[in-house]
Amino acid sequence: MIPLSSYLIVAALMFSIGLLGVLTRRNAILLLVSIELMMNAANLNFIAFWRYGSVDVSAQIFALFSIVIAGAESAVGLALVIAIYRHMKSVNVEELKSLHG
Amino acid sequence: MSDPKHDAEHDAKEKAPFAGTGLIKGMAVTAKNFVGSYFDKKRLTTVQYPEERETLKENFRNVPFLIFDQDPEAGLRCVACKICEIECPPQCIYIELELDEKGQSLKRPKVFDVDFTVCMNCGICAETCPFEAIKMDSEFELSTTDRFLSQLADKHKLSKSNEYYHQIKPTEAAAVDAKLAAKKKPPPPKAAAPAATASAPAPAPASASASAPEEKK
Amino acid sequence: MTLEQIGFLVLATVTLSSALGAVLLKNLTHALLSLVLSFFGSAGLFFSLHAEFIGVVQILVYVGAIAVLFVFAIVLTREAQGDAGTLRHLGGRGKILGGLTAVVVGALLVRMILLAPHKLLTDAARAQEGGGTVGEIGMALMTSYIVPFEVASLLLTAALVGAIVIALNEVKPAASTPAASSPPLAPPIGRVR
Amino acid sequence: MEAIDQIFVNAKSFIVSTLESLGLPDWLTLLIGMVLPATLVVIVFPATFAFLTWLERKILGRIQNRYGPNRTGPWGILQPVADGLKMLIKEDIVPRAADKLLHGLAPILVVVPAVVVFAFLPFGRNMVPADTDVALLFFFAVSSISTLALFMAGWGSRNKYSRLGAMRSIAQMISYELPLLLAAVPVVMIVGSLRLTEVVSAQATEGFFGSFTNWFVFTPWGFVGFLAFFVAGMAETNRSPFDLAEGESEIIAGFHTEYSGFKFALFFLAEYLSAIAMSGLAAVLFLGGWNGPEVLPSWLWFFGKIMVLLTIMIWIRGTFPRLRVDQLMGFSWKFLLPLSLVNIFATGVWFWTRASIPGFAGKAAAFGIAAVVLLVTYVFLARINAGPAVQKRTYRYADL
Repeated sequence: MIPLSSYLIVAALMFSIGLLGVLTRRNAILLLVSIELMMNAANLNFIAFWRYGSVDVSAQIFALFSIVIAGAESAVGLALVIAIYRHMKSVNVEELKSLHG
Repeated sequence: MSDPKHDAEHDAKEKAPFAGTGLIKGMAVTAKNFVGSYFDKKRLTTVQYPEERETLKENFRNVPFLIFDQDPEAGLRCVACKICEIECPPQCIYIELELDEKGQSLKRPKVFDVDFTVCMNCGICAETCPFEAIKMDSEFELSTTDRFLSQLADKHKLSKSNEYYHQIKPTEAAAVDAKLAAKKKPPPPKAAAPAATASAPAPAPASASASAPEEKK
Repeated sequence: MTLEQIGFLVLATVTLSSALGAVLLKNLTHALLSLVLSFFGSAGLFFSLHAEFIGVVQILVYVGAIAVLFVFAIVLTREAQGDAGTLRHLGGRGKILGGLTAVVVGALLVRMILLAPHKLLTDAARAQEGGGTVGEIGMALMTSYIVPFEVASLLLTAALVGAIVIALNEVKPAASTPAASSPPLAPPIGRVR
Repeated sequence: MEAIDQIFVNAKSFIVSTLESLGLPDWLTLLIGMVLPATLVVIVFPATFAFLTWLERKILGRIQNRYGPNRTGPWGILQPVADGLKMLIKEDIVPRAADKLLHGLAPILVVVPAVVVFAFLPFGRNMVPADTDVALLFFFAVSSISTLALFMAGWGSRNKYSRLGAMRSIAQMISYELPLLLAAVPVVMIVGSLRLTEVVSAQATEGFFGSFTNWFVFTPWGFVGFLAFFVAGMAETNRSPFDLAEGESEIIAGFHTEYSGFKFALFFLAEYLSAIAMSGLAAVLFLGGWNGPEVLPSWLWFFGKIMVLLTIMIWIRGTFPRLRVDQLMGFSWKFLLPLSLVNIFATGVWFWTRASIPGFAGKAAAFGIAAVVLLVTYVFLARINAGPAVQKRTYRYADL
């Protein structure tokens, strides 16, 4: 049988990999990718605790809603990235510093 | 201006059939085709080629061929005048005149090549030839394994007998023979050659074609 | 090492390695595809936790929809990094700093999990059976969680409309086509009446 | 009859029991027990694919007033073998600028979902390779993977046409995935579970004649749902009037322009396998899966229904011209989607009236109301989507 801690370790590592991506990547799309990874890690924790903790349906509902929100968030985020790209001709996070629009 | 158009569009939509009936009508047509093809064979128009062969229409033309009357060498109607070589649009005919030792022309082609890969089957050579020497063949099974040399037809491969010409294009061959015979008969006042020669069977035109060019020159 | 543990290890390594790939790979499309692989890996982990519904929804939503969103985003912004999509990471200093913080956070989390005294984490036998059937989730969604369900649908519609409005091509008013009342036929060529 | 019907089930249990008696470790026998149905699926359905290519060319031929292939073997039965060999012998050219990884991986990733999808279909009485309570959802989740594979194929071959083709087919598959799911929702509402075996048993009734009337396709919402599902299924698998992605006339061959030889055959295989799977699911959801009078064994019923649906697909392919991109998208978003949404509403009404009014009156009232609601929306949607009426052509230059 697999102890709960192994699942938590996998989720924690996934979370830190997402964090690594957010901090080091220059492309806005890759930022969104890393954020997806972090949210995925959070989901993994929910379901792990659900299976080993109280087997109550609310955990799955919560995970479901977090997937829904992740979807909505990435849709809007990517729309923003495309709009910015069309304006500034680059998605390089470093160059998007000018606020005068 | 847009008002009549709008009405037209409006009542066109009125008359538009219940949505989907067009689709069903289309399906019915293909269904009729499918079922029909099993019952009356007339529907299936494809000819099973190697086994069944449709008879070729008479004026079907493919690559040219030279006509000889009796003897493949002597009876060759072609006198190497090179009109066809000049007229041929893709320039796929190559002729070399045969000279005797003194350099006189023997009015015979030593070399007569037609490149079948270049020939576009237009039939201009047959039209322009004054001596009815070159005609369009209806032989279409010319595929070979080698791409180049076998497609270059030399004189021997090109020359075919007048009987073959009669066989593949009977009416046209008969017309050509009649014309040749008429040309062979000298003008009526000078020598009242009997009309019989006209009705002479085809084999006689060899001498006719030989004599005809002198007359013209 | 029972079959189940081997399965878990395989899934964990696949997920983590492809997540690393998604973050570190130079070529953008390859990064995206390793992200998809990590989504599959985490869906596999959900299955190993006997939460089939969430695993299937994970595949349906993440792989079927969000990955395609990323694909279209990459396609629409290709020119920015040139065709090979190679990325120059942040300057040396930025990268090290970022990498360092991530590693520190990871190490802290893992250490905390390993040293936690709570028996729940270590006792493998605590895995309960049952629960998580689709019918149960459906009932819960429709009865006790009906309000968040409706709010989520509102959120999705808002996000949908917002994304379209933001990403839509601004139609320059000047360039609007002449009134299309009469069919815009090309003027007759050459024939001067 | 029972023996023939359960022939495969008994065979499997016989093999498993002999293995156990031989003293193999239990996890190995379990593994073999799972592998057996998988090998059956991997053998039977590619064989159906081969038969389908022959059937398609024969039917299309007859529709176009010509014989189909009749040279290779009697009635051209060896044509699939000839095609297969030709595909294998053809040289596999990879464009130099292609992204090797994507280019190579794409055909594999297209075939994988097409085959995995068969694991959830109930082929006959208790003949289900994998039975989970999220089977239907799994079906759609797995079939959405091929969208990404198409992108990889289009993007990997670095060719303008294949990229355009990939974008078009992705847009098409996404916009038709929605009506596909929504058309399946009414069935799930009525049956109350996503497990396909329960869907089939909900449509089964005893008695020789009885087992026909209980199919979902005979209810108003079932009929509309079946049509929407079937049409969206055809669009999802890029078949017939919706095969815009590989429309030869427009963009050469869409996403598989740069493929030749075996990789191209894989795309070909994947398209047909997903067509078979889609008609299989349509049969399970709306035509009562393996239900049918006891005359034939249950699995033969299931294959018969698949073959009938595939013949209809081929028939439609022989009849209708290819749709333009905007018509394709318009049809999905403006016609199929609203229709299937209203269909869900109509199912609710149907179920509620049946529950509240007991007896035959309730059934008739439910049927009537649902039918009226659906008919009105159908006509209304058709009126909206009817394009500009086709007027008599006016030649402006002619009258100069």
